[in-house]
Amino acid sequence: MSEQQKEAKPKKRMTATKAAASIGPLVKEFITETLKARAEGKQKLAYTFIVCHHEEILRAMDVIPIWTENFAGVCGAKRDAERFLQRAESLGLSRSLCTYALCGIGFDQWREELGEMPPDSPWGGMARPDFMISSGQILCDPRSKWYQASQQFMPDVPIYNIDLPYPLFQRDQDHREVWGYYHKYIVKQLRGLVAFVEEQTKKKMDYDRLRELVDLSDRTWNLIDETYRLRKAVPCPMGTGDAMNTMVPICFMMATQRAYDFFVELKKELEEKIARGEGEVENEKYRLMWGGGLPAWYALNDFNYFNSKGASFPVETTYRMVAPLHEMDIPETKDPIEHLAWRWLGYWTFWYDKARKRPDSEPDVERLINWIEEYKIDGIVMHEAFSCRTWHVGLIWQLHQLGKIYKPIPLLVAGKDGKKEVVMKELPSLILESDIIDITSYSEVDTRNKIDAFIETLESYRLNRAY
Amino acid sequence: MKIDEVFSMIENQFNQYGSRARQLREEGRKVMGYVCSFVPLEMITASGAIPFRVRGNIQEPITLGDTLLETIVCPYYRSCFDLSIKGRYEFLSGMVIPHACDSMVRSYSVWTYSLPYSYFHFVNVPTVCEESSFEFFEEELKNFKRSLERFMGKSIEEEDLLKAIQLYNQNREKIRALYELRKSDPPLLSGTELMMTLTVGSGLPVDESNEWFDRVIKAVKGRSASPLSKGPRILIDGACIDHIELVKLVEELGGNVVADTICNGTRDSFPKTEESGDPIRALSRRYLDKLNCPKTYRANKAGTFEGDVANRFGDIGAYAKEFRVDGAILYVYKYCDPFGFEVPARKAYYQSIHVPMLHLEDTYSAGNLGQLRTRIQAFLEMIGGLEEKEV
Amino acid sequence: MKEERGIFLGIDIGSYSSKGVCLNHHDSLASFDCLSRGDFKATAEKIKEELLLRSGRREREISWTVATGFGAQLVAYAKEIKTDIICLAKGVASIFPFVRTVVDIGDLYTKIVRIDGGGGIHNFLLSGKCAGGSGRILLVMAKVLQIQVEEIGELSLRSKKRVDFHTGCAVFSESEAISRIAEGEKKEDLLAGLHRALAAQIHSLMERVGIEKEIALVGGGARDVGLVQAFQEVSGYDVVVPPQPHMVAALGAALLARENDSRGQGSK
Amino acid sequence: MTSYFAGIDIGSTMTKVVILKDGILTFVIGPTGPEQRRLANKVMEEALKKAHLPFSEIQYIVSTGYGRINVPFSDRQMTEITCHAKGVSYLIPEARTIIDIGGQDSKGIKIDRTGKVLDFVMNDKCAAGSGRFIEVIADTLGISLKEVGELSLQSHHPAKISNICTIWAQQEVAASLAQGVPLPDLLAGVHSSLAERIGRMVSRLKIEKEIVVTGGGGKNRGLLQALSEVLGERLIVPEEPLITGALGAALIAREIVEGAKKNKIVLKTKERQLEEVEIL
Ligand SMILES: Nc1ncnc2c1ncn2[C@@H]1O[C@H](COP(=O)(O)OP(=O)(O)O)[C@@H](O)[C@H]1O
Ligand SMILES: Nc1ncnc2c1ncn2[C@@H]1O[C@H](COP(=O)(O)OP(=O)(O)O)[C@@H](O)[C@H]1O
Ligand code: SF4
Ligand code: SF4
Ligand code: SF4
Repeated sequence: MSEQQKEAKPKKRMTATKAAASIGPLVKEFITETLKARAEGKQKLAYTFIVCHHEEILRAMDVIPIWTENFAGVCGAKRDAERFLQRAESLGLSRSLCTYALCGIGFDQWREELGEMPPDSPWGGMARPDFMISSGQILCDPRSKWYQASQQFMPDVPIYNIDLPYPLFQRDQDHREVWGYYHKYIVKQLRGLVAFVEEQTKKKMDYDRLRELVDLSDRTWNLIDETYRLRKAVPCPMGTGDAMNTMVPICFMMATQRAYDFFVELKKELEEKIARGEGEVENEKYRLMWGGGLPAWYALNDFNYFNSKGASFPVETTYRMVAPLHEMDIPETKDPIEHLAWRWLGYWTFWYDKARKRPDSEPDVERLINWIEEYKIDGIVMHEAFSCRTWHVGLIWQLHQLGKIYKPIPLLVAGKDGKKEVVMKELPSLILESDIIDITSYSEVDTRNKIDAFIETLESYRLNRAY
Repeated sequence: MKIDEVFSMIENQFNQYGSRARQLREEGRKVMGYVCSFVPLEMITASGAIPFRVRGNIQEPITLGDTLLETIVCPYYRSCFDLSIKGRYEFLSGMVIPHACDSMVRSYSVWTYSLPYSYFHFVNVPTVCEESSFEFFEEELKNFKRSLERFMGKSIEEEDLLKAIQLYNQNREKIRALYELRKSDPPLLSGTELMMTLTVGSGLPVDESNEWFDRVIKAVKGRSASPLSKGPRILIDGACIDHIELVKLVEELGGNVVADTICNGTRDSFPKTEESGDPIRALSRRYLDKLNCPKTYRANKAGTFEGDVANRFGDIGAYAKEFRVDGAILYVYKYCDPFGFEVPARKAYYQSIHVPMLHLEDTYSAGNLGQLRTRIQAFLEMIGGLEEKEV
Repeated sequence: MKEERGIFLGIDIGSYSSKGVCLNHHDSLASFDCLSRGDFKATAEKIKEELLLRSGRREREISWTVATGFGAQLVAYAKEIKTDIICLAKGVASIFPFVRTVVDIGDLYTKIVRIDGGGGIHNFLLSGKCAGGSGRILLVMAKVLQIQVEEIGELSLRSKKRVDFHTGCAVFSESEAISRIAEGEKKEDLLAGLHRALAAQIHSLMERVGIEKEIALVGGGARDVGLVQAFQEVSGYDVVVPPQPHMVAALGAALLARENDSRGQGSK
Repeated sequence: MTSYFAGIDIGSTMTKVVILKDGILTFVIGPTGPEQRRLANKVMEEALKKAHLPFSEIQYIVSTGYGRINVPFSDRQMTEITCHAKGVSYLIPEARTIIDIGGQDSKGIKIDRTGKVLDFVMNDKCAAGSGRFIEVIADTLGISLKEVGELSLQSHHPAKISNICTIWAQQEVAASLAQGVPLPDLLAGVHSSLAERIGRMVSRLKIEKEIVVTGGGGKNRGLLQALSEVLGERLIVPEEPLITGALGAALIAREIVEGAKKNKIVLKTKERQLEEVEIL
């Protein structure tokens, strides 16, 4: 295990797009806003999680979200998470658990103990919330346990835990057979959230406003999808490195005009770049897919390292939390809450039908296959972050299954008798291992070494491709 | 039967876990594998299939399993998968996996695509426990029922379900009776013996399991003396402990394991199902509300931390009193999210009830047991006096 | 084009041992290996001198040098640095063109490389983070048992009793060995147990990238016949081992140096 | 009649014996090797010789430490945790937290006024958290353990050791040395790396003062300084930090005998005979 404790400030990462470069200040701004709001005390602040399809509700009620995953990520990117992780560990929490949560709980405990922000908190720190909205998704345990653990240090801050299940993919059952009662449940859960927020803010929900906001985020959603599809261009105008920045409006700013405007700008910028034939890398040699895993926030520079070898990332499965609405087979409804619940179900089951059609496919594998083709992918890179099971379990198997069912690549190799012969090989892939914010699990030397070897692999595929 | 005979047969079955199930399969029955306490066994039994708890093996290194499943999955569950993929449970017709933790949910596809069974089902258990969750869970159970009916080719009638509920309630009563035998000091039934008995039971059809429990109860009641000598009385707190090594180690070092909260113990065995009214509704209440697992989020109704932990962990305090516990071992696997996040709160709770607690994080491997040894011995030294042990 | 007299060096600076191979356009002229002993710079110089001495060539005749391995950065005279993955692929392919999976048991890492007969890489995996699963544990064992590392293999083959050895920490395996010996276990049985445990770890690593036959075992660890045999038993695969398994990466580096020259590419 | 009690602590690197009369009568420290049983005998013999006592005079013997089961003549085995607690509390009654840095593991122990253990944590899976880390590095650098501490105190710019694994760190240190990083800086780096790790572990206990460091780590001033910086607290080291385990064991032996006397219990003891054992 290599340890880069208290690393000096990481070098500023070069972005390919202006839009991506504008993200840093943006995040700082909304963290600062939460601190200001806390000081003024006019608006309610809520801890909450991304991918819950509930932003519209919060924004309509003028609640300011404090994205706890975001703050942990910021600590990670600033290489300043270690002290909070250690705090959490000293409470008895194992480092094998979600380090976002550990960082958050460690921070909360410290802030509550001091009665003020811990010294030199990244970007001023995370404001104390008025309430917390956690999420008992089928997706992730820590998101349901985290705030409960934090509550130990601020018992006066109430929690509302929204349960948001979705039907897991079963090969032999159409999800539509069951999603009726899923929808019913989710609607009740979301209405429960409305009631909770109404009680906390002593305000009534303005459903017209909610409807507008839902409409706004639907439009944004579609716009994001259109924008990201532009990355299919060769050379690719924007890579995953940048997408790890542009995820900010997707994850933390939905249901705001600003998020919409951001993507209008980005779309324009990409279109211009494509017109000029300008790629993320100067001489695009390999097109890679970030096929799974949250990034190591303290090591985003690794994307530039890939770029320096001629590798570009036109697509990633991470933080692409949208799917084109018109392609989702979900019922129409006028009720915004019901729509949110359908959108939720539509999003999670988006690949199910397609996967059921291809023998031995599975939604995650299906998505890989589709994008390999649409984005002309030469290789897959995944990141296995040890502390988060949600996004990092199943990756090995997905690659394995992909190799089994997806058309192989013909390569010319020297056979037993020395003559060249054609063999069929699976798409090259690389799994990097470290963590989202625990830098002690990361070794730059090892990672770069692996990247080098992977590039050599890609090169040998390129040179020996039979047809 | 003589007591030695009973236990040597239990030990035999423990070591050849699955042999009876294999036999039943050969006789044409369908055996349905499951993990965790959240799968309603009543439903499987009512369908005519035999539920079989899939176990890991702490003595066997995980090899083949690691080629498909990341090592960041909880090691106990990895071991279960490893044995399955090595063909140890080839006699199963299917597998039912519930939504208990991320390890289970996220690896569901890996299981279903890698194992040769003809049936798989995922039971989506809600994370919260409210009126709407019960409604949802009832629907989910009905879906499970339909799915089983399709697979078994016969419908599950209400009386089948009721009968199964009764059988399982009896089973739980018998387990309760087994626990009663641990109340004396030293306990008449050792922790190792109990763990073995319960494990054997989880691999048998429920009626056979009931017979075995009766045999053990009868034999132990006839015992003139405890197999253990007096020592600190220990409660084991934790998740799925399907091996006897931990308990054995504690008892070897002079502690007596008298109670637990584990999934293979009281968590699953103490709560009973309502026998009147709609059976599906009754099952949804039992599994969602009565199973006290950290997986299910329960809102803090007290408004204080102390009140909240008293609500969430009250059963621990009750067992501690009932079984006159001197100390507790909180045994959590690395990478287990539901339990891992509760360690600080549990710690605080133990402090509030004045029961000393040792927290162990384990990796479910025999190689690691040596490291637990010193910790456990020191803990026993810490809570037990020096003098009383000598004769 | 460089003159025909040009020679090509492949230098592999490992944490345990350093190796060099010197080629001309057609043949292998010399090879040399020695223990690394911390000072990689000096070791690299020494290897160069030995290679020149043994091949009877002079420094200015060196056309191209490729360095690889743990200390590759410290080979001052190298024109190019390559990963040991591609060097292994090249080296093995030149000896055994039919091999598709290479297992390199090095001092700090175990590496699995899936290759084709032309030296192209198809997939690879490195052990990581903890030296518990690499060749180092053999050295540690040799030290506690007071034998030479070269003797381990033969000795372990004499084992008659099955003793399970739980490898974990490479450093603590020392104390585990000590206490097992104190309990009366024999050296050979312990070694055989260690080999089995190590082999199982390597096998599992291999399964993760997928195994394709034939399999070659290389690296210093492959000089240990006991480990090779244990590996075949545990994995159920037959393996081939080149005569000088630890030199393979250096050979691959030298081949890459020669290739580079024939393609006429220049500059670092 | 005077009573004598003995405690023997078989550690992974050192074997220690303490013979107790009213206070410490004598103590001996010897190395531990592969031959734990023989060394136990040898060190005991030495201690008896030093104390001018026949073996039969020792009333009760408690063994502790990593090799506690390998002591043929011990009447009772206890863990190091309980023994260190007793030993430290006897020497330094105001101690509330003990940090024991041994060759095989490190531990944090919280105790009360009477030397009773309240809570403990230990690390033993990985050599990187134990004194062995330093041993391995010292060995690589070709310096003796005795020099390690003082040398590192001369450092002005501690090197950063980025690897955790002992073996990799060893490699890193060797490479840095070859690149000309001064020895004291390397040692200081190694010490702060270990101190960080130990600090992280003991922070799981709510540390209370006074903090006492025992075990071989207590002899290493460089490590102590680094640890004190990490914890931000003053550390106390007993005069001979290696023997607190054996001392505690001897004290426990006495307590057991006294307890038995009070309760009129006859204690079983092993034969007082030193055996010759040959291994290897
Ligand atoms: N003759 C030998 N017999 C058995 N094992 C050996 C022999 N030589 C080397 N080894 C083992 O192989 C390991 C790796 O050697 P090598 O491949 O030279 O390492 P590296 O290239 O990483 O420095 C060493 O750690 C040692 O355990
Ligand atoms: N004079 C010394 N100076 C510095 N460190 C020492 C000295 N003597 C012993 N040590 C350290 O102490 C450790 C052994 O301590 P000890 O507490 O006896 O361990 P154990 O009980 O496992 O034998 C060694 O690993 C070494 O790091
Ligand atoms: S999804 Fe992963 S990173 Fe996010 S909160 Fe859950 S466990 Fe943590
Ligand atoms: S021990 Fe924890 S992580 Fe493992 S299967 Fe049980 S609940 Fe899941
Ligand atoms: S366990 Fe041993 S080999 Fe592994 S990281 Fe720790 S010191 Fe290194």
